[in-house]
Amino acid sequence: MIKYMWAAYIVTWLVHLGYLGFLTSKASKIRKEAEELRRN
Amino acid sequence: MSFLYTPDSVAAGTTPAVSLFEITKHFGRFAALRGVNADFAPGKLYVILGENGAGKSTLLRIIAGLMEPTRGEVRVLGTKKLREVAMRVGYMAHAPLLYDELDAMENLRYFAGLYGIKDDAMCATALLRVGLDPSLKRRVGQYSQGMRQRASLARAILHDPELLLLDEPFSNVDVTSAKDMASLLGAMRDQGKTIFVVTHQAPVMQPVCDECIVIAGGRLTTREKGIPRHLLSPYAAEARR
Amino acid sequence: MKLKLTFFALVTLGLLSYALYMALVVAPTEATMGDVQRIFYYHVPSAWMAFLCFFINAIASIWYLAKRSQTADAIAVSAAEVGVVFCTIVLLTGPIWARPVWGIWWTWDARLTSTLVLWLIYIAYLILRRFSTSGRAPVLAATLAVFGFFDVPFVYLSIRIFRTQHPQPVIAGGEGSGLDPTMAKAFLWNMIAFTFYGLLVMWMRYRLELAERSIEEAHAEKALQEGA
Amino acid sequence: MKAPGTFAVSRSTLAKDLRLEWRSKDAINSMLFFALLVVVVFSFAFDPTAEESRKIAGGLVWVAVLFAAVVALNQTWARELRNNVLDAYRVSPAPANAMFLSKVIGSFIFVTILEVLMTPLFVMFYNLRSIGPLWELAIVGLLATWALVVNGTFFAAMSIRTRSREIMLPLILFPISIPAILAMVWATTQILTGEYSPWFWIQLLAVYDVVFTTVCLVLFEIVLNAE
Repeated sequence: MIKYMWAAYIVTWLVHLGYLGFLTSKASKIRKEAEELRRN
Repeated sequence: MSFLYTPDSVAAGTTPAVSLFEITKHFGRFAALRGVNADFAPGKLYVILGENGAGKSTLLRIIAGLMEPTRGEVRVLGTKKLREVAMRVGYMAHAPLLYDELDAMENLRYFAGLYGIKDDAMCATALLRVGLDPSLKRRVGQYSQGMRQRASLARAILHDPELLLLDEPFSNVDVTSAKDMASLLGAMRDQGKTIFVVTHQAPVMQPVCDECIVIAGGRLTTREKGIPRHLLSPYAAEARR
Repeated sequence: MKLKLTFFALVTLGLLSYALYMALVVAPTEATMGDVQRIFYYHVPSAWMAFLCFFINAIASIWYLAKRSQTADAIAVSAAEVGVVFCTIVLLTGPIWARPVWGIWWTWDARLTSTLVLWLIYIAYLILRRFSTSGRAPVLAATLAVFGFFDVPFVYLSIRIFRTQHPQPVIAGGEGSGLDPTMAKAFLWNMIAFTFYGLLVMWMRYRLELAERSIEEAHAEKALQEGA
Repeated sequence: MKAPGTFAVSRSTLAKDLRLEWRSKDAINSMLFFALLVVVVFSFAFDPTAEESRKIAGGLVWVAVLFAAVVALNQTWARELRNNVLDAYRVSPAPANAMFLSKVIGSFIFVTILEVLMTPLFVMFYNLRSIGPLWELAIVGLLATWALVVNGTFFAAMSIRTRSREIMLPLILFPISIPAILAMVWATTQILTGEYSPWFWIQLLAVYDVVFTTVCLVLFEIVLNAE
């Protein structure tokens, strides 16, 4: 029974971490582009 | 920009037909217009020239109320509320804005209804003015491009608008039709209408043009009386690069 | 701004750890369901956060339609995205709970199914945004959000009635029946922690959206300068 | 000259649409053939007894109508985009809602014709006999068709202006329509089987129609002019 509980907790944080990862990659892409714009 | 021809005709106290204040339009990462400022006196025929993608059509669509500027303010016939003056404005584009499956009279009758006109005679008059036969039963889809644009012009003028906006009305149109339409526009200007024509074919409009406006890079770069000679060649736009 | 965000992030992290400790260690094991019941400490706050996000999205959308404010639109996008994230978690943890307790993964339970429909609507919302040109996307998306907002009561009502006319599994033990005070406390802390976390992520997403828009604008300006 | 009223423009636009459809027969042909295909394919896929068919027919009929309606709804707006005719409407002083109403009524007529033609096929293929009264089915049919068509017309106007055009319509229409679909399917099933009263579902459909017709009319001008 307890493995269902762990599964739920792990799934929750996997989804959250996935979204945070998406945000981070988006942020770095934006930062890179901002820098490129400034350089030119 | 001092080299611009300053319009003497918008005298103090008169309302410009169209006035643009800091018009900017962005499409995502692409900007079509930035900070366009201009006043246009009524009763004149303006020819707008410029390269492809310079922002001419965008400007015309904004004046017609089809598109909202990202920033800035448009006044047409003295008001910011463009819907309220829709009755007094006519618009025509390079696409014919007509239904292919209907004949010219059926098309015009429908569009007349949109302006609250129930009188068939007005539709017939408009068709006669552009040189088409109102009794022609052929569907618009089977018209030549010249005839189709004539019909389209008839649609744009059937409610007798004070302000007429034409976006590339002569693209792929035969020379005779283009010249006929140009002289009709001249005649309408003489009756006091304000007319804007976006075009690549400057020579066609030269005999009737009052002021010439050149748009480049989203800005109004030239404004002169008549069309300057270096812009008259059909390849002028390309040659200037 | 940056400092505030960091501070907020640290507080959230603390809250989340404490809430996790409360949920796993302090709260007693439920009598009938056992440890599986602890899923609720994550499931219910996620549902609450998803609904809050969608509500914020609806309000921001109406605000956008009324005032055409870019801020409103940026808030609407952020809320919709974060809402979908939380909603996904609800839909994943729901069946994980149902399987050991009811013996089945899915049942057309009114709450779970309404959440699914809401999730579908907001996925459609995000797809619509992606496939619209940048000028139209905010308007089209905002109108869809208004439709979604009015749809919610119909969804809930129709599924409830549908359910009563549909065979249902025997549910062992109501969800909120006789909540132990320690359980209630653990539950409360998780609610607070996830609310903080959700708002934090939404704030981050909102800032990214603003940054992205200012870059688009800069691109547009630059392209024009080169063209002139 | 005065700006024309909603009613006059709706009527002339509807007349124009019917004439266009009569001349091109774009929507009605593809829609009819599509619906016929669905009925035939379904009858291969499910081979129920008379008793079973009463239980599943409600679902099958409405799914078939739903898909066929999507085809028709996209057509009504595709017509306005050809030659950019919609621009001519938008620059005119005619009210936006007049266009919307005429499209809704036009699609309503098409989809109703489709239902009238499709029902005998279903009855034949599935050996259907309703236990509940037929007039209740007619009410459900009208309310359900309106529900599909009013939102469908609105979302078709939205989706046709996105990059993916036609495919966008079902993606946004289906999730929003879930309560209406649930209501029309279960009302039909309950009339056919006579097990429960269908009146809750009929009331739900009626309220749904009123609410979403209002929302559409309030928001349509914004969508039409979004650019």
